[in-house]
Amino acid sequence: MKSDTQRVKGEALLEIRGLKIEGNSDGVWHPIVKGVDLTLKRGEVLGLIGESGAGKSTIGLAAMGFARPGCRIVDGTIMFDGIDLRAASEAEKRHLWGARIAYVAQSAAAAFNPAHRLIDQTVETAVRDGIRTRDQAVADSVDLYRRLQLPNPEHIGDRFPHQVSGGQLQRAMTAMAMSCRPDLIIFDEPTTALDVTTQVEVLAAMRNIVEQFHTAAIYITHDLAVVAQMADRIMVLRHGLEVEEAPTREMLKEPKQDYTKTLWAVRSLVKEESISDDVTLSVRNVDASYSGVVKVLDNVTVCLPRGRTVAVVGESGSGKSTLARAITGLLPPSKGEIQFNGKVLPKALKDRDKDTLRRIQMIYQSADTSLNPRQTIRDIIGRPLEFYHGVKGAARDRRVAELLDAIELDESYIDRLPTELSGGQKQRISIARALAAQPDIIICDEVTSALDQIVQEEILTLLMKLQKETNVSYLFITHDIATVRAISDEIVVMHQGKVVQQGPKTQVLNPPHPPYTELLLSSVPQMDPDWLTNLLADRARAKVKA
Amino acid sequence: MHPVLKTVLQRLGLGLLTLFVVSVLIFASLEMLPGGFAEAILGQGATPETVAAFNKQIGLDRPAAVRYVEWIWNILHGDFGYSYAGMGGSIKRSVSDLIAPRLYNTFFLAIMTAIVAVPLSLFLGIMAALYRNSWYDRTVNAVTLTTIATPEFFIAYLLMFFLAIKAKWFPTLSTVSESTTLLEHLWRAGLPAITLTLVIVAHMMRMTRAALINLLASPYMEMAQLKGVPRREAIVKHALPNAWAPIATVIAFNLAYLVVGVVVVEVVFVYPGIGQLMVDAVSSRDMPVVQACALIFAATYILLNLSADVVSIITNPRLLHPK
Amino acid sequence: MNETQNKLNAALGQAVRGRITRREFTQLALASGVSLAAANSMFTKAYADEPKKGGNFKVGVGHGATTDSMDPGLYPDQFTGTALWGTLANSLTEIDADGNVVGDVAESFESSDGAKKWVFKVRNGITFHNGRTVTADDVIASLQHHLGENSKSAAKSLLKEVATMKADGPNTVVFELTGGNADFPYTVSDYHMPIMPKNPDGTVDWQSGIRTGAYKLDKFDPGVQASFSKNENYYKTGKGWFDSVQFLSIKDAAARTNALLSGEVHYMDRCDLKTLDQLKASPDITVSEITGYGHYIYVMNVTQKPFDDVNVRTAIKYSMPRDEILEKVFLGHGTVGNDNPIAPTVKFAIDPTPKHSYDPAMAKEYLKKAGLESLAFDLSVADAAFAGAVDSAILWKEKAKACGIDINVIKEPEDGYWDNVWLKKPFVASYWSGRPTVDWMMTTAYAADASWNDTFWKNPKFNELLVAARSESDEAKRAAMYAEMQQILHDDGGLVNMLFNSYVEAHAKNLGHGKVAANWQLDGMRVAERWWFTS
Amino acid sequence: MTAQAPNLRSVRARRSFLESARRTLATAPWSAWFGMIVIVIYVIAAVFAPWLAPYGESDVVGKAYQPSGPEFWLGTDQIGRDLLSRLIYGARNTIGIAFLTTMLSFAIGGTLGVLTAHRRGWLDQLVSRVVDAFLAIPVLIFALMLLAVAGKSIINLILILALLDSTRVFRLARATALNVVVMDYVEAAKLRGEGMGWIIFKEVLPNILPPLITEFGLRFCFVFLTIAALSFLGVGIQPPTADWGSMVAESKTLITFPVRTFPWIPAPFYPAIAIALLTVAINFVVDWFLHKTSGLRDEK
Repeated sequence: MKSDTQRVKGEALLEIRGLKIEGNSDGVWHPIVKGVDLTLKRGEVLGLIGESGAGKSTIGLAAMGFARPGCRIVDGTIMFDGIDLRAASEAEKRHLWGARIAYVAQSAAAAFNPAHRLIDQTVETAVRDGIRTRDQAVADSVDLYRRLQLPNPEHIGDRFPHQVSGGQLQRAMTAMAMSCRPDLIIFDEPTTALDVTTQVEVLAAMRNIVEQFHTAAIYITHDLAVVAQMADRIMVLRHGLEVEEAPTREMLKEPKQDYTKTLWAVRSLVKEESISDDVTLSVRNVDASYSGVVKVLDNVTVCLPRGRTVAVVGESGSGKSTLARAITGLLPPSKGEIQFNGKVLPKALKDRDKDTLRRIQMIYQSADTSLNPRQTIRDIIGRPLEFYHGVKGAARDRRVAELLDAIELDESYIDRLPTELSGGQKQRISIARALAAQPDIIICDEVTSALDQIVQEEILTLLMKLQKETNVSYLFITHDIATVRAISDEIVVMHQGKVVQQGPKTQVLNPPHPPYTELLLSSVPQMDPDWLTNLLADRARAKVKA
Repeated sequence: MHPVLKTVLQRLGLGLLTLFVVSVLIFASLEMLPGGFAEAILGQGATPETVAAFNKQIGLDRPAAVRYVEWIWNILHGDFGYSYAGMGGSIKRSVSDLIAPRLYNTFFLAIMTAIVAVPLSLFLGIMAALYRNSWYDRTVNAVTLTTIATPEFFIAYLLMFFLAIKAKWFPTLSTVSESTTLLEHLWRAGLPAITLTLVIVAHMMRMTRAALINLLASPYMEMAQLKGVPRREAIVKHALPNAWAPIATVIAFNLAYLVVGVVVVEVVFVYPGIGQLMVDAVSSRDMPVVQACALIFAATYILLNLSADVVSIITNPRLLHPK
Repeated sequence: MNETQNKLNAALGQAVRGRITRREFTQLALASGVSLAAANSMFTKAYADEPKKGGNFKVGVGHGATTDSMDPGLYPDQFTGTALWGTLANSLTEIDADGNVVGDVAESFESSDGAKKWVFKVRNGITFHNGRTVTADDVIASLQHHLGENSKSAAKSLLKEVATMKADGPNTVVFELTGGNADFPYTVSDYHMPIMPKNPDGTVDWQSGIRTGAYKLDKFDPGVQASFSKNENYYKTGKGWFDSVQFLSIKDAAARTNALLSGEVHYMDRCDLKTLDQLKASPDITVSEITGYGHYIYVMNVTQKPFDDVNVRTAIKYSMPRDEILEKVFLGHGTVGNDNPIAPTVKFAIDPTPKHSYDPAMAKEYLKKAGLESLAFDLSVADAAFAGAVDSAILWKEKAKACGIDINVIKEPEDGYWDNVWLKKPFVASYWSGRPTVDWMMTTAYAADASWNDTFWKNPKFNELLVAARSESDEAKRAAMYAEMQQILHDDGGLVNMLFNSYVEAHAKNLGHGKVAANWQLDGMRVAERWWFTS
Repeated sequence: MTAQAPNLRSVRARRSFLESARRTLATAPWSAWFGMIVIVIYVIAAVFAPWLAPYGESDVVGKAYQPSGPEFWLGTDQIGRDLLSRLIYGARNTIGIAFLTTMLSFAIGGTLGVLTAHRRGWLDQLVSRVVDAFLAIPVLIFALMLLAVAGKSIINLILILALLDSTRVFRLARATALNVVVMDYVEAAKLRGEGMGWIIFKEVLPNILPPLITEFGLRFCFVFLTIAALSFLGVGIQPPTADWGSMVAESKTLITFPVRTFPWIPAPFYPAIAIALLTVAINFVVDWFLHKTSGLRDEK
């Protein structure tokens, strides 16, 4: 159905040569994109991949002749179908945008205007540019909605963005991009914010419609497995420069550059499974709800052995973060009990003594919000030392330096503010803060999901090293199966507040699976360009069977 | 119950509570004021006997708590009571009669000003957001800043000097009465309205501009741009509908100011509004009038804020059309 | 222009301001070699031609509050006084432009029994606005309104010497006083005591505004305005020229000035002295200035330390730079005081000696007599006492330093000043609008038992003289007694009379008027009755 | 062990204040520069008033309305005091009073706002209701009443204006603090078992400072405008204290009849210009500050 050469045969639609873009921070211009060439033919899909800061989104927008405020295109040419976009006036570009070049943003929830109905936003460009009358445009949108497999295509357009789920919004945005039948669509990380099971549907719908209308596309992502499903060719970017470019299959089979190879590396990190019966924390038949109405935890039972890692996996809304809140006492359970080191843990935070609090520490998903931006690293790591252990002055500083050493950061970082650190470094500081308390348990709530893959690997490796050294237990909450595979000893699968499956890693990851686990595992994109095609075929077959 | 209705009812309930607190606060302050109505009205001519006679007649010789309870009981029955000033003889001046014409004048001026000021500030604010950092934006910014930074009465006197005395376009006095025709009322209230417009347009325009500029960075504004929507249309169609909530709040605040905060302008232009009445009543310790004015002011403030809340709700589909 | 001409012009100015009479002017003119006819024509021209009827006269008054009432017992100030008394009503008697008491509603009055008994004859055929004839009963009811236990009237204390009031026939009222008072006719000229129609139940109808005056009340918005239209049946001929009159309460001086400049009003009281020169320069405006009975004083409580020592009091009196204050704060609009509350224009007034003027040496000497090297005290002031009270106090403070006196000026709230500061704090700024007779002024503020004795000064000799003078019929003896009283007050009293203020008022050039009365502002509060438009 | 304690401070000293200030200032636009220069001049005038002013604050040194000349640079006022000296002392009094008032209102309103945002519950309800009531009463009239109750001294003026102003600060502080108290680092502090004092002053307060500082600048300006209005209504600052607000109010009639003691500027314009200039200057700096700390712009 899809081959590397089949569709790539039209004339060049987009040609970028020697593109250089600069960004401004604090009044200083520094390069973001340092000379990139790119060619895209009609109907071709090019995947742009790289870590954050690689300049892939900037290039994607530059392909429209657009630079975000604080950025400027300083050199190079951008030719779109014979039009020089760098020389084009604002008015000329405005005429192209939406009509001939369309953009699909990462977060549809933010990119849709909350004040207008979907249909009005979908047809806006087509109607304003006089491509269709409003009635025609509406009818066409309904058709697009249907093609994108949106439920209730006749009426979904009457809804406001907040009334529609994330996956549906992303498809609606694709419909909006498609409404003028553009020659080129820029997809900027369109599925990054979605759950895996939703991602499958959206990817399928997007690929389908691009093929149907023979639209050229630039697909920007950090996820190789995803881009493998979508792109004809892949270009790997790093620090604003091209690392390598090749047709998808070639690229997957034999990446040439070392950097490209490291992108694969995280998948290879696997922890030896080790089972233990020495339970430090056990959650028993716990129910919890916000404001007493909706049950977010429904009869949840989870055990955490000492010195081991239990991964709690599930999609958003599955109750996995609520479980963490119940354990920490932020949300006292309405039913059931939690035992810690053989004793029943007081339900509410304020009833727990200081030593209990010290023994259960937590690391958050976003280090940006979990580290006080007004405190230096010295204060952040030093505070638990002072608070729990009464270590003060030079002794405290020495201990902070040791902890920095333990998390593989130079002690020169001690007087920096969190804003002066990278995402991975911040997450390390969070870990050091938790370690400073010398806890029995660390609850890790999606600690790697905001990080690039290579950084993720470093953090996970660090966590494993620390577990070996201190025998701390991790309750590792995540939605990412790859991470689960890498770090856990046991796995708890949660869905809609219930525990679907619990057991040692090998047992859970290998068939037979309960239906939900099956769905979850099968939805994780694989590094195989035919994975999506096969999966859809499998599911269609299964449906027919049922 | 629809969430809008629920919110409105909830706010109304809170508003009533606030009114009650206001009445207690005002009553307590008045009680603490040195001197009483009799001393105030008799001025230099007060003697202990006349003061005592006065207090007895008005009922001021009874304990404060009794008077407060009685007053609030009457208010709950819709009776604002009688001004102390008329209590001397057989004709009592009811507070409602005293306040009604002045309240009309105050609302007249407020509405007149609002009709000019609100659209003007929206227009100026939208233009400033649209052409931000242009010479237009900077000029409007500097001018409005200066009007904010200048004492109100100073602006009033300057306008009076130039527009009334030099140019003779407006009268210097804004005295109006019930027999004043609508046209003359408009003409006489012209200068106060211009003064107030200058003062409040500055605030509202700056807020409109700020609210819009805040939104310009949001992803859907970038999306609108990338859909080829022209700047002007993007601001009006995409940013403005989302900016109504903060704009409505600041408009409500300024409209409330037009009703409750214009005593200085009333004094300068001799406009018989409710602000002067309240200041007079405070200085003569005329409790029923002060209380009634305070309640009207507080109610205006509460109702306007409530309207702003309602605007925020109905312009926000999240609240108007919950999932 | 020669010297004579200058002199004459100056005299003419004096005449217009009411300082000299027509006869005096004519004599001066004749003496300067001007013919009688020419002198007359000059004079008439200055006063404008014959009064003309018509016009809508608008006055901007710097008083008025929403609490103002129709009850004359409660008239607080110039607004109610001028509008609701001077325009609308008449009292039994009135003070004419020369300061003499003449009949008004009363056609005549005479005393007997050592001024203990007074007989007033009500003018024949005088009617209220509703057409009813004024009778002796109306007069009695109107005055009775201020008496009685529950009266809140400011005139209550004025009338407390009245023992009985009786009607003797429809047109005669007989007053029996508790003691002799030769000045009783002056008392009943007061603006709190207009004659009002009697109700059938014996009370008086003060509410409706039906009075006897030159204008009828159309509408009264307290604190805003009062408007009137002409009373065609007014008993005085040659008074009340305007078709309609409107008084506007414009409390802000700047607003009042602007209203006059823009022609919104034709007359304003209480001009802002700071800008008076500029106002005078306006082509359509005339500024008039009358030194009245009113005086700006600072009063100390002589029962409190350190003011209980007469030497301290005298030192303080010598420390005040009155001339400089007059010049700087009041820009020369007034006459410096000499610690005598009786204005020079009042009958029996004297100028006591030695003159208390700024003299650091004398002040120090008296301090020494009091056994003090230096003196420090608080002075409580607010512009509510009189405009300029604060500035004057500050200037005084500056100059008193040279006398070894340290004055700590405390600016009190204007609001409630008369309740909380006056009569309460030991040394305060105060104001008396003055009284037309020595007795009245002294009885009101300096007699031992005066309810407004704001110096708490009780001098036995002074009080004896006060009572004795009331029933003394020999003018010369009475004059001597009054002179002695004024001297005692000057030497011993607790008042520092800074100056007699001028009524500085301004009006449009097209207004004509006769000699201007000095007893109150706004031509004795009767500007609407007495003035006219010349064009 | 102790002997080999690494000398941590010397490893990487915090960027010196001067250096970071210099870096920040380098990026300031002309309007911010203008504002800062004006503010610095004003502060110098305020602090060194007795040394800078040619005459005393309330010394009567000349005749009324003497024109400007070598003796009196800006001329004299209605009772012969040197206008320049009055203006300089006015800076001291006006800025001093406004500063104290604003500080106090922020101390009250800021602390209460953060406290209620953190604690919520009945305390929040109670304080919010009382604040609502205060906000519903017109500031000028309420200030007038309270001043009459408490007596008109500068101390009372400062206390009352601070009290009334603190209600507005409270609302802002509470609203911004509500955004901060839900942050993970506050939750982390709670989980650690920290007390309320630590959470309020160490975790929340430093993070709501930018909007509060911005508001501080604006409220600061409103204070002397309020004082000017109060002076106009006759309850301002005690003379002979020179204060710009009362100085404008005192010479209000001069607007109609411009008395020019200086070639082309009528006398009442000096204090008015002084107020306007400072307000504009502060606003310029605040705008720049806002721009730097990203657009948090709340109600006025």
